[in-house]
Amino acid sequence: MTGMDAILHGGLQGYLVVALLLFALGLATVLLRRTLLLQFMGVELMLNAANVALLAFARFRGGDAQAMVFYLFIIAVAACEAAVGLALVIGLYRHRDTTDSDRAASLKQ
Amino acid sequence: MFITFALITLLGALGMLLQKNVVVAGLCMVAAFFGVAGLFVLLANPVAAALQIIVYTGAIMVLVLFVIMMLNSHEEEKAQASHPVQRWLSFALLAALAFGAVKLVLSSGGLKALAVAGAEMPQAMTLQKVGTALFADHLLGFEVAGLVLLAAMVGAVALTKRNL
Amino acid sequence: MSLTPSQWAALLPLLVPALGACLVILMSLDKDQATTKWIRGAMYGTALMAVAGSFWYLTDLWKTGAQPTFFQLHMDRLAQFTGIFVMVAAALTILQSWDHFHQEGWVKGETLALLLFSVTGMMLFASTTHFVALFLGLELFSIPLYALVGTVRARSESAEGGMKYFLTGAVASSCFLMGGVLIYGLSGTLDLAAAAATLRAQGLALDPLVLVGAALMLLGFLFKVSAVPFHQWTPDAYEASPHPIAGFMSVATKGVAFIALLRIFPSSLGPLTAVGVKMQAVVAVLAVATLVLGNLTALVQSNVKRMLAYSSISHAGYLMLGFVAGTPAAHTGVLFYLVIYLAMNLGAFGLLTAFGLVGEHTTFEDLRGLGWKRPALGFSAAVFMLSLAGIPPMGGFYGKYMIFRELVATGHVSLAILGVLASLVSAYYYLRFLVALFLQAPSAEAERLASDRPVVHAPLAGATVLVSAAIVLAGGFLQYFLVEGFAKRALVEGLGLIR
Amino acid sequence: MTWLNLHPLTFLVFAPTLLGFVLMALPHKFGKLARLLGFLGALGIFILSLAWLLGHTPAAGGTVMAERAPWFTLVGLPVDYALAVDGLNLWLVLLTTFLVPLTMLGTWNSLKDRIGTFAALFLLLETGMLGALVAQDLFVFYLFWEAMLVPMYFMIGVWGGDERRYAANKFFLYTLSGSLLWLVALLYLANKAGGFNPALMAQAASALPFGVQGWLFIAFAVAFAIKVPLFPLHTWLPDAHVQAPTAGSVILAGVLLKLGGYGFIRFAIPMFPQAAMHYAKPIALLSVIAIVYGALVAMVQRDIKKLVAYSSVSHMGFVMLGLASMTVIGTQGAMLQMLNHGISTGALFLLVGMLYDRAHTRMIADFGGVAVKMPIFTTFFMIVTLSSIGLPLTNGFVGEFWILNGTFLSGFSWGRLYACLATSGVLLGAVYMLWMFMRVFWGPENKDEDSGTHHLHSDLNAREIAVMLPLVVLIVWMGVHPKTFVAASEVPVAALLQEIKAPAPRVFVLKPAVHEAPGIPVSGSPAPEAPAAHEVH
Amino acid sequence: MNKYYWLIPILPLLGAAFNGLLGKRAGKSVVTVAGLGVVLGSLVLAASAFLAMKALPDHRLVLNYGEWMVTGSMAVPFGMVIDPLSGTMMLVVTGVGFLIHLYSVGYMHAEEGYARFFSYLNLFVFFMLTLVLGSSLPLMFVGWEGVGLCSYLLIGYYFETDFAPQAGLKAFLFNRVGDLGVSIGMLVLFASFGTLTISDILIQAGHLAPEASFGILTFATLMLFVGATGKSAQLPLYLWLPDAMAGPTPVSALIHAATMVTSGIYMICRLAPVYTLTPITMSVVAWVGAATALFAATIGLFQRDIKKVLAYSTVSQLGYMFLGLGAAGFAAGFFHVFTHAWFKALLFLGAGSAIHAMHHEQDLFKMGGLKTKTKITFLTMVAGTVAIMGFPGTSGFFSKDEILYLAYLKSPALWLVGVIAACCTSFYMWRLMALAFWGEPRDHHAYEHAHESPLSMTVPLMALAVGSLLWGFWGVPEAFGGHFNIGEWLKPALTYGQIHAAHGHHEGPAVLLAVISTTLGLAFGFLGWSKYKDGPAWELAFAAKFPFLHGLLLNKYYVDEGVELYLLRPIRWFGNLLWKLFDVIIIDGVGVNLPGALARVFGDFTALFQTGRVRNYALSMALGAAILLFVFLK
Repeated sequence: MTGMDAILHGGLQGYLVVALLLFALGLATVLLRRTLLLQFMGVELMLNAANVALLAFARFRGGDAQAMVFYLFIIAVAACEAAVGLALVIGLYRHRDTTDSDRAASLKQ
Repeated sequence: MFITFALITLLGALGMLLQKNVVVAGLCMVAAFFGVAGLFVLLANPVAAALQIIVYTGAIMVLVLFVIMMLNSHEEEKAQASHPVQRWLSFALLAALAFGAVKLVLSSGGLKALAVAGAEMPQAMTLQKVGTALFADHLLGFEVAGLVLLAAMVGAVALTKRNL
Repeated sequence: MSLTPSQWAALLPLLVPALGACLVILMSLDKDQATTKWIRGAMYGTALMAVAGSFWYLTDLWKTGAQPTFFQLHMDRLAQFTGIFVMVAAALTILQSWDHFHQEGWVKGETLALLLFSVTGMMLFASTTHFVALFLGLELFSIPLYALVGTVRARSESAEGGMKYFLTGAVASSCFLMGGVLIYGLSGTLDLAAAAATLRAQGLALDPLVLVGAALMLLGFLFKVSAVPFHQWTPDAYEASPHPIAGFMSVATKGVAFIALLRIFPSSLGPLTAVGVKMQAVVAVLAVATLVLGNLTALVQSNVKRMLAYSSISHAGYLMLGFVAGTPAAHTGVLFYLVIYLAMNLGAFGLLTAFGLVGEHTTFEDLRGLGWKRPALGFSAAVFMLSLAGIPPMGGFYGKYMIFRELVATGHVSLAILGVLASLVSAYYYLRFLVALFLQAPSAEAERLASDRPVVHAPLAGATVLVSAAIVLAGGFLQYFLVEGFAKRALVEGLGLIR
Repeated sequence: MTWLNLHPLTFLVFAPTLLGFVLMALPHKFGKLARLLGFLGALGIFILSLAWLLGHTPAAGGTVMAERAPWFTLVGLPVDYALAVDGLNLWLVLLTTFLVPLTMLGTWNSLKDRIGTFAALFLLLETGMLGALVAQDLFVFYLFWEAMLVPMYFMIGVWGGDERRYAANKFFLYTLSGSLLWLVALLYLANKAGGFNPALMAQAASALPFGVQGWLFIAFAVAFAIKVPLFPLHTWLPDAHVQAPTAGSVILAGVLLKLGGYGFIRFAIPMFPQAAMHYAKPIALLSVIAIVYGALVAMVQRDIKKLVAYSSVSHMGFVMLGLASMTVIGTQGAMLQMLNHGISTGALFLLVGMLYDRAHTRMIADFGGVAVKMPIFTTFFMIVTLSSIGLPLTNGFVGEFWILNGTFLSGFSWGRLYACLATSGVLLGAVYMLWMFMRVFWGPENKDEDSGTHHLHSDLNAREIAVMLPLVVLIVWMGVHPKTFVAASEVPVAALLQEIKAPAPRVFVLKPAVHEAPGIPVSGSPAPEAPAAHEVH
Repeated sequence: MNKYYWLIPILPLLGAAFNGLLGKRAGKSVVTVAGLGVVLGSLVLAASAFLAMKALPDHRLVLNYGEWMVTGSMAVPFGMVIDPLSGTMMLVVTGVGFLIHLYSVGYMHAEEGYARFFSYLNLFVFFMLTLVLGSSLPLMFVGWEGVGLCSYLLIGYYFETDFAPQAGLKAFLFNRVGDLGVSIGMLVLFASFGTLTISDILIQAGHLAPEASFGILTFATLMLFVGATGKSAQLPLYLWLPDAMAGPTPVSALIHAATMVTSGIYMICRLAPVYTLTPITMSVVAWVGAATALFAATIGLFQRDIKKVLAYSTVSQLGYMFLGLGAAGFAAGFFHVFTHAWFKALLFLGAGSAIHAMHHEQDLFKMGGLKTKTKITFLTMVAGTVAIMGFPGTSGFFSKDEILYLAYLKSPALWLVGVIAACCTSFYMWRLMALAFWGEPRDHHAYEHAHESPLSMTVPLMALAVGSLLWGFWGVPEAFGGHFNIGEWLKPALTYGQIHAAHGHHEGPAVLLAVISTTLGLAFGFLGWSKYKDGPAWELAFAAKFPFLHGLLLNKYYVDEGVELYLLRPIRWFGNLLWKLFDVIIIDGVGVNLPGALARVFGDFTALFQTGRVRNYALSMALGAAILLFVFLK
């Protein structure tokens, strides 16, 4: 089947496109939102995009378990990042009473 | 089916990007995660789907929403507050990436070959396979992942513990 | 699967710090750790022991010349080099942080634990070609650093800096991850060396997805070495974090990232020639940007820590030039440069502690006249700054010399000229440091502050400074042994880049 | 002692540094002791250098002493640890070892604080200068060349005048800018030659296309010209001189500037003969400009030290002119002029320093009638002034006379014109020096309360006289019997010029009287029917 | 005896060193002995050397004392050549020099810088002898510059005054301008003859053909002549000499009348064989000399300072000498040097004695009637005056007449100028005499205390007076039945066996010319005496009638003012321009500080990108990623 169909009918290309778009959206969230928590979520989205791509490839490589293991590690790491990230947000909030990243801009130039 | 889940995922993400209200944005993101889980199912990978729902929607999202509430930072965010250059550059970048993604996928010969070759491969991803791989090949990784978790925990504690 | 004794011996350098970290955590559970001296001593002792142990095993390994490979680890000479590098950095950092945190008035075991975790991660990161291990290592040394940067609870900037470092770092590492996934997808294996071979065999070396994957991975490295335009976290994070931690980041993160870059790109992905070529092209462009921007911005800083941050950015530029040249000699030069850079930059940051500049008081104003008050430190400061500026006979000069020499040899004369002009600019702000130390009398206001601030004693930090100065001078006069006996062997026998 | 016999130069070069570090280690309160030790050490070095360098009989090539051993390669080009003293640098080395202790003695009391550190830096500087002078491997030369900057930077920056920070930075960065670009050229050529051995590099250079040679030569020349300093790269000099403490100025003028000229004769010209000859004209032009320009600017200075600084620009212009002439006479003149300038200008700076120590001002307008109060000082100043304006029988004359003759004879078409233009420097030199002398020393005594003259209470003391006497002796010696100081370089210079195929000197051919046998020899062999002269000895 | 001749110049040097270093402590008497002794010693030695040279067949005694400047193709030895020319000059220097030393003992006895003065004088003798005897051009140049230095030091002897230092500086700098010419001349000669040893040059020159048009030798000789104009105060470099009178009178007599100022003429005679090759230069020399003679003489007419009058007369007499040289009468020119040395020294010392008598009053209008008070001075002065005006039979008559005759042979115009100058000379000389010694005393107070000078001053006067009256008989021209012996005597030194003789004597109305010039001279002399013997009234009337002319002459044609206004100021202005504009603003500002400033500005600009907002950081990263992807996919 041709490229476009493959994308639309759930071929590997389709998953890749979804993954890359998800990645882009996650990045865009980091760039466009000011609420720190949402920016972190954007990062999570990017990780998820990676997961999608990873598992899609795994599927088309006949269910490669290596990828699956990697997926587990990625989830773990994602959790860790979330933990540290949230801790940092809370720490910042204690000082600045805000979670607006634009207002935490005292270090510059 | 694929289209549906794909749309759920992407629209959820888009909603999170555009939704003014922080809480609602967070909920959009839950949707996105669900969509991803669905995709995993389609990829004949129920384990991953389950993990996705448990870990992300279950753990992380709840945590995030909890923090959002706690820090009551769910006031409306004024989008125009962000510098126009920042905003338009970002949107341009987003568009470019989206366009580039499709183009990239279409232009990659290796991908096409793989799609064709992999379509009729056996697909079952069983926990047994995973387990073997995990403890046979990736013992080191497993340990390290543990260390990462420990480190993150210590870090979080160090950052937030009150009595210091 | 079980490990042979020799493999265990090779694994110990990673295990010891991790175990040390766990021990320190246990000790730090004592709630009055901040008050009772002996617990503090025990914690620091343990940490030092862990580092020293790891260092000991590494040198042992180096002596035997064994280069075992097991799991996804290549404990080859390059890895051992990295280990020694990181351990020295860690040791100096720990010693400095004892003084610094006492000056700041609070001591926490967690910092030590995090430091040790990140040390472990660094060694892992630099000693594997397997993407899973690579990614885990990256995270294992990044996440503790995020926490360490934000760890100064007293200062609001601290949390802010940590947040910035974390957010940008997370984005970078997800890019890195995505890149790896793409490479895996097309090659079917997670081991990059194998992947490169397969891709080449399947004629997919030029497949756009592969290229994108390589580019995204490169981004991950460039972020860690803080190359323009992935550098902006650097000054903020350094200013936010405690002096020793800033020094550690500036040295260890950069060094490890460069070594890993060396291991991955020219070596593992070697078969993908196109990738190598494009890598050099893009690195050349970014190196120019890094040199120009880093140096010019450092020129206008009033805060020493920020100045040092920008200077570390510009040094990333020089090291990247080494990759542009890409010859074995240039890579050796990079390794040698890293060794000297470790000493001179950690020394420079150590000076802040040794001079007892706490909190915000890290401007050039605060340095005025200190060089004469503390002659030994002043002398070392001169050594560091001249070396950073690349003035012979300091070690820094020889690093620059090797890199520029190879640049010229490979026909990048214009880049070399830019490089020397950059170091001309850099000389100005390094001299400014010395101007403050020696050429300016302390301002009346500074005198007043000094009078009501208790006189600081930082023996350990002072010692580290002197040691670093000794290393830098040694680099100047024994450069031959460091290069031939250490850096070159790491390359030759580790990566087999020089045949 | 065997080690010493094997490595005399290494000892000469590095002994000061060792001593210097010892002095640095001494605590502040032992400053006076450190100063004494430093002086004695430098004196010892001087005596040793005299004994060794003049004691040895030079080898065939004029080499007095040499050391060479492979040093390192650093995964690439081999670097040799090669030192040598030969005809070209013999007297410059001695000048250095001579000036250092002399200057220490001359500025014994002019510094009040951190004198120990100052002495230490001074010794480090001596190492840098000696090393650069004796280095026979371009990498080693570069090392010492750069290493010199640091002590001088601190000497200016710490002990200097009000603008010292600006001056020190300017000095450092100015010089560095030149030498860094030169480093790139050096690396380029070294890569072509496969090493830093000057001979190999010269071969490699000759193989390169002329355009490249030109660029390389320019890189070399700029680095050296900044040190000389050649117009228009001279502007660091006045600031550095005026701000530096006396000792700094003396060494700066006495030795550091020489290294520029020395670099030309030792490296730039032999390595790029064609390029050197191709660019000889612009260099000579700049030198002539420097001669006149420096003099004109010196004429209108109000600060004695600045005046002397600009006079250095003018005098070093002569050196460069002589080198550019590419004739034996001119080059020898340049070699001698370097020594002259080292002695005379060094002495001038010392004298200005002595005046400043007493009056705490250097403004010409603040003086007048000093001769009444300080006759001895005035006498010395007069003698040095005369040597600086090139009065015959002082050193200044011989150097300038040779340079002018060499330039006039030079095979280049511009030689005659430039020589005639350069003579004006001799006149202008007299103008600014004697005008200054008149305003400072002669005329009615300046009686203002805050004038410099008013603060002069004592004439030179024994120490200061002891410092000045050797200089005066040298001034006359070099003027009356210059051969002592240029004999060593005669052969190497001639060989060099022959090797680079410098154009043959241009002479005028005169028309013999019609009934004469054609072809009167233009060189002065008396014709046969010359009346027999009665030789008496 | 030969082996001691090197002491001729060295003895005075030793004297100078001794007086300079130890004189102050040693005391005046010792200084006197030392100062005079060395000069006397060298006088004796010189005499013996002269005789030794005279005994030689070719009248040339060459002595070499090792090498001086030897490198490449250049070999300049230390050496002396004693031949008729240098020998005679040597005698003049030591002889006149000794008399003036003697005179100074009396004149300077009160001075507190006595030792310094004598050390300078001795030094001068040393340098003058070096100039005269030097065997090579550079060695001659040593003396050349050295005497300049000494005159600088001696003029500035009263250094604590305002004017003397200025005059000294002026003298030195004007001389330096000339020395420029000499240097260039030496360069050219070295490039032409390949040697700087005078005898070699002259021998080679003997084999060359004269230059028909402007050639390289013409250039060289012209340049050397520039030096001569500086040293011998010819147009346009004469300006320093009148100011030089700021020095003590013996200095004016010795240096600025008898010896140093004649070194220009000496040098040209020394190089006569070369000059004869360059007719163009010769005419230039002649015309410059004539012009100077007239120009200076006219200025001399109305000067009020007695020493100024003599100074300008010196300038004018020097002009005569150059006129003679230019007319190819080297011997004649040198003869005039010789005679002039006697009578001008005499006049100066006499004037000095008069000034001494009048308690250092130099203004003629304030003198008068001294002839009764100071008899010896008066009589000797008269002798000097008749000599300088060329009264038949006196030395001045023969030398001046020979010059005028040769000038006529070259071109009558030159002769006419010379004669006019001669008339002016006798006019102002008699004006001087009349104002100083005749008439009523105009400053009675000073007149009361006026007294004859001590013996140490009058003896030299008398000696010189005899010389200036009789010495002329050494050079009686053919026209008056003589053989112009001095010419014959100098011939070997002047021609150096040159192929073609310096000049063959054409016929000319020698006697007639002499009669005309002499009568005119006498007439004007009488005029000057008669107009002034009763005081300056006539001049005041004249000034009232022709204020412009009188002012012009009195103020020396305003040349000094012009130099200051149109030469010195512009140079200083230019220097300031170079410094303030070029050095400070262009090179330093634009070349050095501007890049630094730009770097800072740029740094401030790049620092702006560090906004502190993490979103911006992420954006820049994203852009970087875009760059990476672009490069990789390109």
